[in-house]
Amino acid sequence: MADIVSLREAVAAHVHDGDTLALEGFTHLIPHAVAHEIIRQQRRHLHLVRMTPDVAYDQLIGSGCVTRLTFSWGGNPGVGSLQRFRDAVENEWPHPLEIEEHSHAGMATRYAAGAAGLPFGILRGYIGTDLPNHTTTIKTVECPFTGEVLAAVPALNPDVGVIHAQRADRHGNVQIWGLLGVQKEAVLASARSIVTVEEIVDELPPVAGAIVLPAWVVSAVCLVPGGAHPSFAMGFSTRDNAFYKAWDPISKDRDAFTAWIDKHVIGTADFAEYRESVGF
Amino acid sequence: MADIVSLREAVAAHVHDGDTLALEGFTHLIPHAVAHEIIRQQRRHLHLVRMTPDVAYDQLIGSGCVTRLTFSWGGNPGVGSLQRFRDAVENEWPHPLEIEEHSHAGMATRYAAGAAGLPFGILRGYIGTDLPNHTTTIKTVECPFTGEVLAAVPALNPDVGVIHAQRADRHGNVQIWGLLGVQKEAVLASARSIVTVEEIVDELPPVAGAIVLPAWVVSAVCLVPGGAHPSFAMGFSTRDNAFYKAWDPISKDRDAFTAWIDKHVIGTADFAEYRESVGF
Amino acid sequence: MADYTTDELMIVNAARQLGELAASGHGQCFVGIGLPSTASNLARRLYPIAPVLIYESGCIGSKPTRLPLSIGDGELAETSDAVVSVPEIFAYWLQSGRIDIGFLSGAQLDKFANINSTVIGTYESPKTRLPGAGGAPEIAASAGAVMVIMRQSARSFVERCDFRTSIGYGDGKGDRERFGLRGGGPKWVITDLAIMEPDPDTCELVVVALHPGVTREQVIAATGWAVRFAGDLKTTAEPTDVELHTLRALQAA
Amino acid sequence: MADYTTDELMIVNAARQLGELAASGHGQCFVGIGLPSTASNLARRLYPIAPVLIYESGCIGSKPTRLPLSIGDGELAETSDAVVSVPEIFAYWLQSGRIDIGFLSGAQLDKFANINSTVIGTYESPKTRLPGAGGAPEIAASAGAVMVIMRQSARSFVERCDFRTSIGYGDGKGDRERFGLRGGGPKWVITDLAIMEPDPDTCELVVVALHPGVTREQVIAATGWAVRFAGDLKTTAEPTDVELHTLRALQAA
Repeated sequence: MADIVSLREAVAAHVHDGDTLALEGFTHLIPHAVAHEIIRQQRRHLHLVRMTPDVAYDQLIGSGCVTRLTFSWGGNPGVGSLQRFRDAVENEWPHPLEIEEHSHAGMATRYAAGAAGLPFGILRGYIGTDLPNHTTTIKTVECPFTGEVLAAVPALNPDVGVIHAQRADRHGNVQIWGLLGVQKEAVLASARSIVTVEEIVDELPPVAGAIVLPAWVVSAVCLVPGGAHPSFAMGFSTRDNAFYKAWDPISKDRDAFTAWIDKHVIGTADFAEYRESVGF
Repeated sequence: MADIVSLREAVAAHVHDGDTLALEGFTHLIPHAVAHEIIRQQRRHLHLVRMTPDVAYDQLIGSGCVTRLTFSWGGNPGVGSLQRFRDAVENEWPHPLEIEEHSHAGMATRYAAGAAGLPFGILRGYIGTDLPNHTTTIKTVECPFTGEVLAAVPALNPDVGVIHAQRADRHGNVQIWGLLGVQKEAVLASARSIVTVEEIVDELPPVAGAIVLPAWVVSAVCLVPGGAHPSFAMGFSTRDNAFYKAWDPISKDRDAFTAWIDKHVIGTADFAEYRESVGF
Repeated sequence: MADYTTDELMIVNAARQLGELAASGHGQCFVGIGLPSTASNLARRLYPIAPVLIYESGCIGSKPTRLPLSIGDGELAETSDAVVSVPEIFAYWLQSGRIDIGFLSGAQLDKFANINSTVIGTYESPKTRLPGAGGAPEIAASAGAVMVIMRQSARSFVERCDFRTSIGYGDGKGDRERFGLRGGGPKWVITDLAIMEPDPDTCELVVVALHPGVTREQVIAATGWAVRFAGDLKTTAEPTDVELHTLRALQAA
Repeated sequence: MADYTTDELMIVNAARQLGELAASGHGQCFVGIGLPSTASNLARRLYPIAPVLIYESGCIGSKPTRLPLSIGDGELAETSDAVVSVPEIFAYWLQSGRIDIGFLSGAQLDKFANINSTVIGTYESPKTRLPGAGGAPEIAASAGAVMVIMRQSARSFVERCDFRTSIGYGDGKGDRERFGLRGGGPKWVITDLAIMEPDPDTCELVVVALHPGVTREQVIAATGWAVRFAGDLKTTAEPTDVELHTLRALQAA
């Protein structure tokens, strides 16, 4: 059953050095505040999993929290490269980053298998590409009825699934709407889960397109308004496209990056202070 | 792109003798009106597929339209046996009925595989039961990563998927809410599809818990208010539990059944007349 | 103390067991229609920490105000915390091992708690064709524990099921492990005469408690195998007025 | 006739092709972000029978009023006929073969229309680490046909990709069939200089049309393989005022 606690408490209780973490969000509802708290609490040797690692993961990688990344698309959406990710892969800064690379369809299949308690999932994928030559977690399986050969990928079952959502009620039932990405799968596939929300209400009002994750599949719910910034929460905020563009020059330069993290993340006590310091 | 036509036209155009049909609905939104029109147009040698064959399938079987049934639970929900189904299996009346029997989880997996364009699906199922001894479409597959053995079932890809929904717009986009069952999968897995709706509107208003099937995955949309009766359409009608109870004595007796079908189905021109004749 | 029927005894005792499980933090219950649904809804009304009712129709956390006739009554969807598709309820919620209790009934039960809901007689030419498996096989395989509620008779409680629709302990101890099943299997069989539990050494069902006024002879006569009784055979508590009034109000609604 | 840029030529010609496909009833388009999204949204505005825009973020039938910066802009969800989960969009909508056109771009394209969006240099020690595969491999595999839109240069149009992220025709004719791919593969490569299509006999990309004012020499210089030209080499029509005004209004919004 979900505990409603501060983000500091949730990260301290559920995120440990060496854990496999999935902070999911498909452009929408990216749990940036949790990434910042993980940097503040200086977690190390994390294995990060995500379909679309973007600025939040760039910050975790550049801050030296990450030794391994499993992903399918690592970029700054609509802007270009993920500079800290590139620097880690190309120049091993701040240290080497081991990568496990898939396609979106493969990662989605892996999360779905994880949520469903299956050891693997199947898809029509990867065939004819160079990915299987470099990624050991892509194999094949033969259809016992047609003999067709399909791609097989192992289930993803992170230690901690982390998402940002619009709302929770006081029991910890979580309501999400708009682009849903793989957030439900990430929570259900993980042993533990942290959900930051824009607001906590007495009753979840019906919302078109919304799904509800019952409190008993969530470990911790934290009230963190704006916790997705520069990503957004439909109904509460819009995507801060200017921030994504501004991130490119900051992240291109190691010193500029470090100064930014020191000032806005390490130098702030929590996400509320971060909001003041970056001014949104 | 969906054509908006009469149910008579839709069945004439899309349902042929010998077709494999899935009239889906999980207690909610069962497409009874389409079953009646198939009986009126005297389709024969149909292979019916459904997780929960109930009164509609009992009527199709008793009317001699069906030679094969693939299913996982055949009963009169909350009442008891499906008498025409039993008479066909136990006494080959009106003629022998070939059955292919699965579990709900297996059937759901088969529909999902069909909708996803996969030749088969996997699940943790059937193990230790007698079903695999009698159903040839249950095999096993080994996980290429863990070596675990899982059940494998072939995709379901009916010729025609048939559902009842609350609404469509004038383009043929279909809106469904409440218990969704496997209706989306049944439509997406089928080569053609017929959707009966309670109303056709200019614009689909947002509804909490609703999904939309775009017009381009639907073959025909037919306006048939109450078309699920004695099943129901959330927001439009409630389940006619009395009818399900009344069906038991009618269906127990071959003559009573035949008389009922002759009077209320064969003897009526369409679903509107059927409604008058049974008085709901 | 009010009069009560043997069905009421059965339902009340099942509800009590569910209440205990919910209180111990294992209250996620995948509910079959009929007796399991009645007992689950009774438990929801009786206990402050209530079981979470999950139906195969996709309803999670249903709080129906009246007993549903079918697992798809609108009432279930309207009162649920979440409604998901049928493929999802089986894959993400049951198969994944999130369910504490699978609550089943059936037409035949054998001494190793295997359940038959498919055919009486042979599969090829059945004496009675039953509705079939539904969700039961995977509930029996994947739920953390299984509770069975069934009216007891020598015809329904048999040495070996005519058809094994849902596995209990197969042919005895070790079979579930051999099959690699993740769920714990049947822990309680609650009938209108008694409560049975699997013998820890053999997994054969033994009678651990009789309902008030029920004799060993009645149970032996109503069991199709040479049924054994626990050394410390108990008698279940009489239904309380609250239990009976709540159940009757529920069934009258 | 207004002035225009080579980018505008490229985008307008892609939009025209999409318009033709939509008019012929094959308008379900799985859209990558960037140039494909710009061209698709232009086509939606230009043609009465518009393509249906499908984004990997789960948006089906999006009608954005302004160009999204990312495939997850709120605008996309708010203006869609349906929004589904990411696992669903890939399984039920792309893999199932429901998509007519996969619309892609990339960092490198080779003469058999294979695409690289993973690394420049070797995988182990890349010269440039690119974002990676995203949805492209399965779009290239499953879409009925693929359209590629890319700025052309000798560095980006290469004999063989450093890394094969998404398959076009592999090593040539017959490879797609050998791999059992269900989609038809790349049919059109639209660049800022020309339009290429696969040779029916070899599947090698050949130039079928040059944009107005572009010479064969320019194309040869901007292609990393010994590029061939179709016998009936055409010149694409000048962008119309309507096309240019619509595109500029879209990009200004």
